[in-house]
Amino acid sequence: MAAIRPLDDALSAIEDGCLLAVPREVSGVAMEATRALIRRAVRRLHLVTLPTSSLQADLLIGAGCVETLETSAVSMGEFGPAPRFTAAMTAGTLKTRDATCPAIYAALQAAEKGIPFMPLRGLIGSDLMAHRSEWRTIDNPYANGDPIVLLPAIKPDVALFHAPMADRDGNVWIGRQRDLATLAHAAARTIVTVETLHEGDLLADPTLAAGTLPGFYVDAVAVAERGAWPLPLPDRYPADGAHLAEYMKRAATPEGFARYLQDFVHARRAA
Amino acid sequence: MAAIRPLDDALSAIEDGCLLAVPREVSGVAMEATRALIRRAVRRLHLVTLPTSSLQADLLIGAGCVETLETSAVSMGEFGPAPRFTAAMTAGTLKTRDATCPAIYAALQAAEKGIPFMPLRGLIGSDLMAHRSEWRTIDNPYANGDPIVLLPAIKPDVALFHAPMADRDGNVWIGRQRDLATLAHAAARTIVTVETLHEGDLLADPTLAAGTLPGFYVDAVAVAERGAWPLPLPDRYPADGAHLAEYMKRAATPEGFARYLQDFVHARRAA
Amino acid sequence: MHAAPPERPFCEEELLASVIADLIGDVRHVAVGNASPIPATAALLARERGGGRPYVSLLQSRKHNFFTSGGVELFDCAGQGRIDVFFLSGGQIDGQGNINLVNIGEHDKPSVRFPGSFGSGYLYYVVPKVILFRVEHSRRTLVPKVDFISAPGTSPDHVHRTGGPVALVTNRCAFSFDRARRRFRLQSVHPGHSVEEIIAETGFDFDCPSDVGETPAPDAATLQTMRERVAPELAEVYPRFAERVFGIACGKPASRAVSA
Amino acid sequence: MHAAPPERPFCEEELLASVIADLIGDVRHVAVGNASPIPATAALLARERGGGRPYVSLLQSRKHNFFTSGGVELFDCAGQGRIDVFFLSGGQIDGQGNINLVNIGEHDKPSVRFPGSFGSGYLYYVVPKVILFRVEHSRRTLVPKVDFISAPGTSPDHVHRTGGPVALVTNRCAFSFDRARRRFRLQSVHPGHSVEEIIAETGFDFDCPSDVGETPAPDAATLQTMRERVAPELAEVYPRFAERVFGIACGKPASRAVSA
Repeated sequence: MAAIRPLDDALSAIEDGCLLAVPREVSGVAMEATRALIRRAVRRLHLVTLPTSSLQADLLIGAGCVETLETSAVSMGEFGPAPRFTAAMTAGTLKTRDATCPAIYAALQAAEKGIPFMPLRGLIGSDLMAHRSEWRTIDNPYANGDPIVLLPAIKPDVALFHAPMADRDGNVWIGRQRDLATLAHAAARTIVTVETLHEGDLLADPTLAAGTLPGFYVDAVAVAERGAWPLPLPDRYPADGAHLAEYMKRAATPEGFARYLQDFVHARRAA
Repeated sequence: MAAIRPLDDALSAIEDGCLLAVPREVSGVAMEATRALIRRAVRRLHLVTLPTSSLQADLLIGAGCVETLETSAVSMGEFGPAPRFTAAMTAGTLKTRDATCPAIYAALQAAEKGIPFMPLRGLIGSDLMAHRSEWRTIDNPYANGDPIVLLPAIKPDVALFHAPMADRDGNVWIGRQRDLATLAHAAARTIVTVETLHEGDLLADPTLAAGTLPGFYVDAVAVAERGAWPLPLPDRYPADGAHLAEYMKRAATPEGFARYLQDFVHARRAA
Repeated sequence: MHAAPPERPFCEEELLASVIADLIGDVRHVAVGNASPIPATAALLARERGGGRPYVSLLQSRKHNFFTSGGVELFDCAGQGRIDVFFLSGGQIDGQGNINLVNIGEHDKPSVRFPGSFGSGYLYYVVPKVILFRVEHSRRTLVPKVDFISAPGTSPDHVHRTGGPVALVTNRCAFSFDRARRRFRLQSVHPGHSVEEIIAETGFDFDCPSDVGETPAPDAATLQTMRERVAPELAEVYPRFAERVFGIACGKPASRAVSA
Repeated sequence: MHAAPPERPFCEEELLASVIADLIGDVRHVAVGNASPIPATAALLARERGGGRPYVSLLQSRKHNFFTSGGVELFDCAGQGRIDVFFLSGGQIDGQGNINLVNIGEHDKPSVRFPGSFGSGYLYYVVPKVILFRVEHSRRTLVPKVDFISAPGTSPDHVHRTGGPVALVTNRCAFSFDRARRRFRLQSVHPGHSVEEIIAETGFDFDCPSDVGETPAPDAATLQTMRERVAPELAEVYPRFAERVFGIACGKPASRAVSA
């Protein structure tokens, strides 16, 4: 169960080669923690995004931290294609396991439920299926000649995300972002960064408790104010559009990306 | 989408023979609505409890409303066995489909997800399996010689429950009682009774929204103050132990139960 | 409230939104994915015309989005049959309605990589009316055969499929999709474009009736609804689009002229 | 805080809770179902002794229950391997560890009907240490073969089973369960009871070592912890039990004598 720890210490469970699961942009992305991982030069991550990613995946890929990426999409949204993801893909240096959004939800929910697989409609006849030998088609036993796809559980070693607040017991207020509960339930370990500590017990008040992930599932909490920056934190702050535009400009080339890392990732260590 | 309606009107979708799904005692049981259904003499219900029931099932069974009961348990808890359920069972007048709690969750979650079945561990070798030909065992395709049970989706015609409050758009605050969301997602129609109407939009405030079932899933809302009585409503009021003890005394015999219905169900119509 | 002056021209975005709003028809629930301002405009327009029906979920919006059970709720909701219309696009779209959101060339070392399939590998199968939308109408985007099938346009009869494409709207025309024949059919040609141009710019074969007409221009009432009632709602989610197309800044109707 | 006077006797509930607390051992998470005051006492006792470990979830409690994802969270949590100890009972329990929570006689028209299987048909398979608890030790409850198997005590080797029974505690004795031999073994006889009595009152065969000892009485520290620290916590969930056994009213430690 959770202890409040300094960021680098909290991230120690994310080892080279680990299966790391992270949420989509709108759910709360631990960007400050991502920068700390890049500073630490974590390597060979199997990165699973629930179900998509933007800057977080692009940074980790560009910094050489990712061996395999399991995702339904990496995109910078209205800013355009994710530059380092796109470059790594066309260079053939990144393995992907392309999925569709509900397939990643289903596979993590299978882990959450302790079942070996989850069925999902769709998929049949797509090239997503063609590249995923582990997605099996069986005949639905409740109908005649009705093929349906089974997806094996994804069991992350670590889930990492950012949330508005946690209390001293490691209970984390996630609000409507229930994807974060799925991640924590499915993962062996969960690391959370938060904007602030909440004085008092988040589970004690019924209204707050309704949006709280119990500390029981949380292994470490670190405080990281504006920890999703430059991405948004729902209901707290919007994306920093100017910074993201700057990122897009710099990350268009390997050299520009290296300067971005220098200025906004490595330089922040000293700060 | 929801309209605020008088109770009897809101309940009109619960027709004779319908598959009615209701929650366990702790989640918020629509007891005032249950009494209204008994007054209306609804018949031949296929009652599914998520996953257990207490007074609600016992009353409906005693009043002759239930043809088939799908449940993991009916019990009056510390007050003892549910008298009319027990009497109906030993008289052989009630069909049951005995389950185990997570099997009912899994079957309703299958409906929620639009999949024909959900796998579940356990069950193999139990007599629950022996009496449920629709629970099929398949070989887990991700292991060798690993049998696992599949449960077909349960798709209720109507879900019925009680909650603390709703707004004019039919958004219902359910707090931590997320079983109620599962019921509403799985059912074709959802009828909710609430303690009070909330002025304002429950979805507008992030803290309240985290515990809100969107009105999109709700077909009718009726205000029923103390609508779970004599059962408890979590964080609002406890069970009426004295009344439940009185119920146990009366419901021990068919005659006593008939007097109970007269005094506490039928007489309340005029009130 | 100021009425739109009759001489004010409509722009391409308004035309496309109007075409899509007509395609939506009388349904209960339209969901609009991310980065889809024109479909979002169309859905909100349909809702304004329908007096609140259909219910519109803009997945990028805080306000126009009821979901409280996480990202999976959209897909569960579709699985429950509670989403009637959705919009999909493709880096490539072919004549069988297959869409490609993944890559051109080899999968492991492609010449072009798109972001990924998003929800298409599921939603294309289970949402009854999927409207394909791709502004750029060229032989680059509308191809004989996609390089990667993120989701197929049709499925064999024995495959569970309650949904699929009904139409494809581009900057040049609107196609309908015939599921039985597994082909597009030219439905109407947008003002200023021609059948010949469309044949020349389309990489796949399609049915082309001899009497295909011009896409009707949005009428004054439609334009007024879009500009005065839809545009301010859009500004929450698509502020740049709302400003560029409708001259809306900070969620307020604009008074300056709109460039068509 | 007043220390328990040494002459104050222990009651049966205290003995059983002490036995169960010892069985819990050093684990991370104990969950206690509804209507289980003695197991709840044992779990809270184990937690007090362990300085906060194990984490105890009392499913009937508001305070000692972290679940915020609905009733399914308990079962998901067990499926994740995050519940180490759970308690089950049975209207009948047989010598193979099978439990019956459904009926005696024919299923459709039974002579006795119990409430139902609750979570047993799942939890018995996936919680590593299931402690069976049935106060009434008689040939009526401990039978050669249950009439209905809500959950079997053991499963064939090829069946996924990460959990099952480790012990059975009654008002007369404690049995351990040998999963390989699929049999109970008499572990200790409670003070005031005898092996002969247990053989006479048990409907199933069990292993009975010649040197079976007496169940150790709870020591003074255990009784003090139970009475002063556990009992007030219990009163939230089991007020009647806390009052009857520990003389606790309104969540406050009692000053009056406890009847043993």
